[in-house]
Amino acid sequence: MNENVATGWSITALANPTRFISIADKVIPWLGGLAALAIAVALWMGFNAPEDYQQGVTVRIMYIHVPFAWLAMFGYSMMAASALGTLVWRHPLADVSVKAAAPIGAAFTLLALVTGSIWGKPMWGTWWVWDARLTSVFVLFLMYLGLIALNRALDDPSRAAKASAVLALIGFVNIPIIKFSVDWWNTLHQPAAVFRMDGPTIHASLLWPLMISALGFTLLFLTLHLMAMRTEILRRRVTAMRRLAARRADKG
Amino acid sequence: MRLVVETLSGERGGETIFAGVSFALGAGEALLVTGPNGAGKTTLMRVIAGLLPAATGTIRFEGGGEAFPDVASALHFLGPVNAMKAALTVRENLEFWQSLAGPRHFQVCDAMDLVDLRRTADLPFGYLSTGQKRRIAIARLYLNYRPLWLLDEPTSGLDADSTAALAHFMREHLGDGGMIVASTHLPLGLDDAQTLEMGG
Amino acid sequence: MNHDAYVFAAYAISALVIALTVGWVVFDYRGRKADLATLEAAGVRRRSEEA
Amino acid sequence: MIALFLRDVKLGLRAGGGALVGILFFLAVIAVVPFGVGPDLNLLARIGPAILWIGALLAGLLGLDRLFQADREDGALDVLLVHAPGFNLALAVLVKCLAHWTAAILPLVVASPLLGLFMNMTPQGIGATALTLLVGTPAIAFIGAVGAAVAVALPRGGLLVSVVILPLVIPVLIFGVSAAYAAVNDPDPFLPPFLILAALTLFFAVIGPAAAALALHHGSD
Repeated sequence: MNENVATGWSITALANPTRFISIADKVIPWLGGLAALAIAVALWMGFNAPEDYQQGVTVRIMYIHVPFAWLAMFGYSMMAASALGTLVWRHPLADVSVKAAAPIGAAFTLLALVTGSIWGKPMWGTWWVWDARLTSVFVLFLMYLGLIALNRALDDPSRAAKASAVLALIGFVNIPIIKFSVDWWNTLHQPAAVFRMDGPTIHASLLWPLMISALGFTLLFLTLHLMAMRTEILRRRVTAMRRLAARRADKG
Repeated sequence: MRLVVETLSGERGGETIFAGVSFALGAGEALLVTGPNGAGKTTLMRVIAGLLPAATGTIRFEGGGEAFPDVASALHFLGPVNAMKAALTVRENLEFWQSLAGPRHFQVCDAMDLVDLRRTADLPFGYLSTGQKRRIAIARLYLNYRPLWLLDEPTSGLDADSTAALAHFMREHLGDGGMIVASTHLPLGLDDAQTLEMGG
Repeated sequence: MNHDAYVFAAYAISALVIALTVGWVVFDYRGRKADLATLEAAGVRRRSEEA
Repeated sequence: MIALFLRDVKLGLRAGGGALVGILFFLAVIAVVPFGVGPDLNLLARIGPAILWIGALLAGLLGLDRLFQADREDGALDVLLVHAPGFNLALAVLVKCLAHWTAAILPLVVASPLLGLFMNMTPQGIGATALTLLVGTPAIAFIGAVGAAVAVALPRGGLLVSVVILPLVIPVLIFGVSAAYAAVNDPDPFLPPFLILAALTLFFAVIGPAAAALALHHGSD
C-alpha cells in the first residue's frame, strides 16, 4: 500500500496518503478543541439538571455511559464501512482506517462496560449482571479484541488488510443476531421484571446534555481516529523505508 | 590443537548412514565433505557437533588447554538455516548469541563491520536479503572465538559474490590458525583442503 | 459507597481510560515521527521522492 | 541466561508472539460459560473458581507447542544445544519456561480478578483464585515444556502436546481449585491444598526442564 501504488486508482480527495496527512494535520486541532468544548458544556449542563426522580444522582453516569455505548456501536460500524472500502472499492486508506479504529473502539467499549456496571451496582447489588444490553456490548468488546489480535498477528499490511476487512464485515453482520439471541437468552433465565435503566421518555432537561455529550465524544472519537490513521500511515512509511535501507546496505 | 576422528559411524532412525570415517585436522587445516544428497554429510556434521550420538568411533579435540577442554566447547555450528529471529533487530540477535556463548572475541559492531553490514544494525532481521542474512549468521561466529567451525551447507541460497565473501571469511579463519569442517558442493577456493568423499 | 461515590468513580475511571487512550495515540504518533526522522537522517529516500 | 529470558519475553510480546492470543483465549473461554450455563448469578458464583482455573489451564497449554518449535525451525535450537550442553541446557529450558510463563500466562493471572467479577465471585474468592493461579500456573509451563520438547520433531505437534500433558496437569488443577474453594466456604482449610500446590510447582520446576533437556538432546534429528 505504498505511495506509488495509490496513484493508479481513482483518486478521491483522501486517497493520497500524503494529502490525507496534510488535511489531517489541519483538521485534528480543530476537531479536538470542538470535542473538548462540547464535552465540557454537556457535563456542566448535566450536573446542573435536576436529579432523576427514581435513581437520584447516579443518573449522571448516563451522560457518559450512553455516549460510550453509542460509540462502541459507531466505531464498529465505521470499521465495517472501511472494510467495505478495502474489499469493494480497494480504497488504499480503508485498511488504515480499520486498523486505526479498532483500539479506540475497544477503549470506548470497555468504558461503556465499566460505566454500565458502576451505574448498575446500586440497583442490582453486584458489579456485573448478565443484562441483555451489557452482555451484547461485552460480546462486541470480544470482537474488537479479536480484530486487534488479528491485525497484530499479521504484520505484513497488504495480507492483513483483506483478512481484517472480512472479519470486520462478518462481525458487523452478526451484531443484530447476537443482540437478538442475547435478549432471548436473557429473558429465558432472568425474571422479566429487570429494572429498565432509562425510563420510557427522557425529561428534556436531561436529554439536551445527553445529546451534546454524545456529540462531544463522537468528535473525540473522530479526532483520535484521524490521529491514529495518520500514525498508521507513518508506521507503514517507516517499514517501507527500513526495507529500502536493508536493500541499500549492500550498494552503499 | 588437533581434531581427531577415528572410525566414526552415524545412524539415523536405526539405519547406519555412514561408517568408518577417520580424519585428523591440525591448526589452519580444512576438511571439505562432499558427496551426493543423502550420503550422510549432514548426519556426519551433526554427530561431530554433538547434536547426534555417534554409533561407533570417537571424536577427540586435543591440545585445547582449559579454554577448549572438549569438542563441544571448541566448535561453532552453522547449519543451512541462520539461527536468527526475524522479529528481532540484527543487533539484538547478535548480542543475544554473544551473551550465551562464553568469552567474547569481536564486539557486535566490529563483527558487523567485518561482514560490511553495520548499517543494518537496527533493522529487523526479517528485512534482510538471503545473502545479508547469511553474512550476519557468519558474523555470529566471530562473536566468541572458537577454533573449530562446523559449516553444514554454508553456501545454501547464496549468489556468486556472497559465496566469494564466505570463502574469504573461511580463508581468514584458517589463516588465524582455526579449523573448518564444511559440507558443500562448491569448491570454495580453499587450496590445500583435505576432502572426504561420502559414499552413496 | 453512597451514590455520589459511584458517580465520581465512573467519571474518574472514564477520565483515566480516555487520558490513556489519547496519551497512547499521541505517544505512538511521536514515536513514528522520530523513527521517520532518524531514517531520513540516515539518508534513506522514499521511492516517490527521488528525482 | 538472562539474555535468553529477555529475548523470549520480547519475542512473545512482539507482533507475531503468542502472548496476546493466550489472554484472548482465556477471556473467550470465561465469557462463553455464562451463555451456556445461563445468567443465574449464584450458580456462576459457585463454579467461578473452577472455570477460571480450567480457562487458565487451557490457555497455558495453548502456546506451549511453539516453545521449541520456533527455535527449531530457524536453527536456534541447534546452536543452543551446542552452546549449552549438559546441565545448563536444563537451565536454559527452565529460563525458556519462565519466559513463556511471564509473557503468556502471567497476564492471565493478572486478568483473572476482572473475570471473577463476570462470575459474580466474592472478593475473597477472587483473591484466593488469583493467588492459587499465580502459584499453580508455572507448573503447567514446566510440565508443558516436557510435552513441547518431546513433540518438537513432529511437524504438527501442537495438539499432541496438549493431549499428552493434560493428564499430568490434573493434580495441579485439583489442588488449585480446592484451594480456591477452601478460601470461600469456611470449614475447608485453605493452607494444605495451597502448600501442596506450591510444592507441585517447585517439584515440576526441577523435573520438567531436566526431562525436557533430555528429550531435546536425544530428540534432535
